[in-house]
Amino acid sequence: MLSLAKTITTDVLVVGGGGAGLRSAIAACETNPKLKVTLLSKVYPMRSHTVAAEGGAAAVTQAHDSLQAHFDDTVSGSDWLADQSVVDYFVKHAFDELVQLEHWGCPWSRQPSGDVQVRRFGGMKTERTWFAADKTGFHILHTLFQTSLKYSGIQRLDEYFLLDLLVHEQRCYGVLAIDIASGDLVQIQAASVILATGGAGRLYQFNTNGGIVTGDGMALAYRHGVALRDMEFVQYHPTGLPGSGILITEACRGEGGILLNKDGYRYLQDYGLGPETPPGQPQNKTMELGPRDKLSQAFWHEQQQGRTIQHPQGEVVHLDLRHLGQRYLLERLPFICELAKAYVNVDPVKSPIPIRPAVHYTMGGILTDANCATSIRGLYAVGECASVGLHGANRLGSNSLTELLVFGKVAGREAARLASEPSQPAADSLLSTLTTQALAPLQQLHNSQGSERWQPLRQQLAASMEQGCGIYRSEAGLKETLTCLAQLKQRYQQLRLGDSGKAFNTDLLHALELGFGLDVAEAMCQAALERKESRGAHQRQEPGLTNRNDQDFLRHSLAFYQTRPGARIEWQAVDTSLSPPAERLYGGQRPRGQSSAGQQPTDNPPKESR
Amino acid sequence: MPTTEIRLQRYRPEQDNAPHWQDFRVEYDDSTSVLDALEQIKAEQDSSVSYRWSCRMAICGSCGVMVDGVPKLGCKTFLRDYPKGLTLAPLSHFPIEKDLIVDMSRFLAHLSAIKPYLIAEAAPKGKPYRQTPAQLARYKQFSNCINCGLCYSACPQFGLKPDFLGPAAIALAHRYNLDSRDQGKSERMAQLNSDNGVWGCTFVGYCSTVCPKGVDPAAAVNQGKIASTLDGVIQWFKPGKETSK
Amino acid sequence: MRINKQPPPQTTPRRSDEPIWWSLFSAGGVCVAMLVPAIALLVLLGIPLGLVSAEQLSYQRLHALVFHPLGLGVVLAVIVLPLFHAMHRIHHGLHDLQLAHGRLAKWLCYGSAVLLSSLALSLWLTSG
Amino acid sequence: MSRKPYQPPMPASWWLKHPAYRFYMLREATVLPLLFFIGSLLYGLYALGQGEASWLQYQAWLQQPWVLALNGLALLASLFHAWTFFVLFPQVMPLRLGSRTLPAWLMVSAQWAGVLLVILALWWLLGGLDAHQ
Ligand SMILES: Cc1cc2nc3c(=O)[nH]c(=O)nc-3n(C[C@H](O)[C@H](O)[C@H](O)COP(=O)(O)OP(=O)(O)OC[C@H]3O[C@@H](n4cnc5c(N)ncnc54)[C@H](O)[C@@H]3O)c2cc1C
Ligand code: SF4
Ligand code: F3S
Ligand code: FES
Repeated sequence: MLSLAKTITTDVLVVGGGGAGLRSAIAACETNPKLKVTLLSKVYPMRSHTVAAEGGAAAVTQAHDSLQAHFDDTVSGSDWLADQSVVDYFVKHAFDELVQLEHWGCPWSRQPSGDVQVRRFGGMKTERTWFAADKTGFHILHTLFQTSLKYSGIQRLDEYFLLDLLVHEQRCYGVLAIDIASGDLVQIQAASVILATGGAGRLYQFNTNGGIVTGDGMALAYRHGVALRDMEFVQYHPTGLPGSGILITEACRGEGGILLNKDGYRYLQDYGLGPETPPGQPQNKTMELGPRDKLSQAFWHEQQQGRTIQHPQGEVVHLDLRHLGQRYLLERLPFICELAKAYVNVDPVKSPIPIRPAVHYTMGGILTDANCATSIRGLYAVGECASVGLHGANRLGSNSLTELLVFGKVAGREAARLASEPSQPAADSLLSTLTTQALAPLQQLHNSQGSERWQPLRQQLAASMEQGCGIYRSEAGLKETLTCLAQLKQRYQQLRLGDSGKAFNTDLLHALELGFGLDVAEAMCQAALERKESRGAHQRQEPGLTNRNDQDFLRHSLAFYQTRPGARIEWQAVDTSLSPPAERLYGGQRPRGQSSAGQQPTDNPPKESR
Repeated sequence: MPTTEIRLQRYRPEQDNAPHWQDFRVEYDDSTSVLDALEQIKAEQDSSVSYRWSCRMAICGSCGVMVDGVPKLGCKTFLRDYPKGLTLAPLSHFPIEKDLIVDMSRFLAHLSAIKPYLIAEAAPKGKPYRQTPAQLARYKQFSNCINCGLCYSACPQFGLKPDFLGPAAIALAHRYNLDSRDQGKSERMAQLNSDNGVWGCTFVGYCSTVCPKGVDPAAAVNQGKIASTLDGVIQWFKPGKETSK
Repeated sequence: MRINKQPPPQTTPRRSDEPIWWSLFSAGGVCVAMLVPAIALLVLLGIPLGLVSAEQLSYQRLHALVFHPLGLGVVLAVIVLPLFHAMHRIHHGLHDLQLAHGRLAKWLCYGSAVLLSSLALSLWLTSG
Repeated sequence: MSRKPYQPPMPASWWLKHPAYRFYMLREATVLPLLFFIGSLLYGLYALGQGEASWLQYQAWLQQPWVLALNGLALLASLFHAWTFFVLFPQVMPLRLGSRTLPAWLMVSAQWAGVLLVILALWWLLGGLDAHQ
């Protein structure tokens, strides 16, 4: 029989030690230094996947740039599905947060004058991306982690796995977790809980995400009745390595890298992203610096037309950096050179890097208001697991690292404020009832006499998502994937663990993660099925659905959990109070460009190219 | 696909009193990493095999293991380089929790002990500090540590004396001490000045050899010896400030 | 802090006296690297092997050279500092081999360096 | 409690296990022949102070094969030591010119040049003395 090994009481509990979690823990401490803040994470904080972000973090920095421009880029990038007052708040606070990080010691790259340097990034009109070589996320995460050590109010529970939330009548009282080292079950009571558990990219076969990015927090909030918003929007990054999916940062293109198909042709000009810019002289929002969704879609079309390159690990195109020269490459993109050499055995100085699109980011997540509060009192969400309304249908590169900081601070502040208010602690009897309920699925896993293993199930989940809910979607494909998910859920009930021990039972944890993933996947597919239009990262193939349809779908999707297969979808109005919807224009189609005469702006590539 | 032999050190705390070896045969190709091989073993042969991993791109620092007795990142070590097979064991010098998983808490305690954060009186209001590329270059290398702990497994002094702060923690202290924005050196020196600080090192230098990120912790530690010596001389001429003995 | 695991190290540790020994060790190390090869080659091997001609290097000349006031520097550089260099490494070597550590080993090592250095100095002073 | 961390022992023979450690021990062991070398010098100093007869006796002692061998070893050890020491120097004390660090190879070669210079100087001092008198 499973039973609690210990109980911990705290004021603010932060679940997740990534950028969002650390930032909110610090903010909570600063809001009220008397509070006990507990940071719980299934991996040591500096292992969180924020560590892998390469490119940079955006904020209006230069004199010729403006908040309005950052706002416009973000809103048009989101295909008008971002909540505009949230975007407004975001662009206004971005700079201060990056400065704060600088004051905490982040080693941002510098200009000769000693000022912070900014670089170009896809989808941004102006250079406004702060970077720390090509390890921006790494430096942000370590700076935050190290800074967090300064606060004696922060107590860490490293390598604790969040098992469930203790929720009763729309109020969150704490969580139940496993101390991974001992396998002990721990109940943590908290006045407020912040979920900062990251995205869900691992649901897909090819992804740039780390093994921990399994959507745990999303699934738990979802199961307790919080809506998952805009889950159909899954960002593919156009440049992942074949096989592993390891990310080759967008900064490569920002620095002047070019994409070539098997004929050595810069195919992006055929997809409304031209006119062709000279190699090494990138132009914002044009060609290789177009937004990610467009670039990934262009790959898909090239592949359909047989113009991609055969690689032992699948179809690829080439990312060519050779013209940048060894010195520049080693100075600006050292990590990329290292990755390419190790994982595909290619030296970018001498040869082009084979790349393919890979799932990168989940735009959707746990529905929160602008203060990061969910519909459950005492439960907050922030970072990639949340949907505060910033990214809409497509996230712009380098907006999400800044999001972690800007909204991490908000979440920490709000959670601390709530925890500082006098409140009625939950009755012991209630807590024990909730705990018993929460333990049931775990108990079942332990007792199961079934014969299924989690690995093949996970494999099928990833393949099916890639197949039915990938770059291009159709009703038939989505339905097939939903059916597959329902079957997988059935089989999940028959899961049997291969490790019966308690200490570091990673077999158990992966099984639990799979359970979370299945729920999140269902929300994604159901929302994708019901969004009968194409917008941002969500592209439908059926005739009539290949364009944006503001009439019916300028709305957020909200997925609600239900015990029977599939999710219940509702729709929510988008806040467009500041800028009315318009076309997303890139390359020569932009109003500022001169060469767009006569060209029809379209989200779809031409059938016949060249 | 060719196959190769992996000897894996097992330790299951609930069953074993000491580690033992178990052999596995795995398939591999040109891009199979040690981490991939472990995944294969866990998926197909024995799902109780435990190890840490996350990013699989050599940046999160989770996956340190001893490969043929040498500390390495599992995700950045490739089977193609070991055609005759290999042995995998948990990182040396740390207590073993289970299979390839070691207890890293001492390492983390050492990191926290050296106050690895910027200590400064007042930052410029609303704008960043100025820091030239040359000033950045002074400490940049030491800020690249991913806390993988390989250097602790390489350092025999840490093995002999677990209280030794160790290469990565000292490199991190050095990183902040060299940062033009920082004024907290004096607060960090107390730890560095002790027998368990920089003076625990005898310049074996192997820590820098195994470091997967080119941090060169040995340089940091030994530059720290000069700093500590100077600090001592200064203290000596400033009697009364340091009363403890 | 990680609950349930290792406690953090001592908060205010004692200042080590290693800087003294390490400075002597390093200075000695430089001398050993720079001077010892020359002396070993020319004096200890060179004289007996006849690399340096004995008539040019008469007793008087050598005596004058070594006991010249500047010779004290030479004694420091090739005997005293190398002694501290050597005993420092032996001290740490004993620890490495887990043969001995703690105060006794330290006293023995640096003590013998001090003793032998005094011997060298008194030889030089009394015979000059 | 299911945690039962196993602390692997650190045997006294740890340094035999890896070439890097053997190299380290060899470097540390260079002080053993060095001690003999220092002893020889002490004896020489004593002999020089005692008069010519004892100096000649000392020279004879130096010529004994085992003494020659040990001092030969000391020479090799000091060269090996010098090599390790010179390589470490740029790591411990990186010299900067403006924003650039002096390349390690330059510092290492400068130190070797120093050794050569000392040998030549001493040779001149011992051999060239005659001409000056
Ligand atoms: C390769 C890559 C490159 C990127 N580059 C950029 C870029 O250049 N610019 C940009 O703006 N964005 C970039 N992004 C996106 C951005 O890095 C992420 O969106 C962001 O780091 C997510 O941070 P987070 O704090 O929300 O989550 P994470 O950093 O993923 O942290 C999640 C935390 O939750 C914990 N957790 C999860 N589940 C549980 C559980 N069940 N129990 C306990 N703890 C749990 C984990 O341990 C972890 O600590 C990139 C993303 C990737 C994958
Ligand atoms: S210094 Fe190098 S080896 Fe040591 S923890 Fe840091 S990255 Fe790892
Ligand atoms: S291996 Fe250890 S002894 Fe010093 S140089 Fe590195 S810390
Ligand atoms: S898995 Fe992250 S460093 Fe290897």
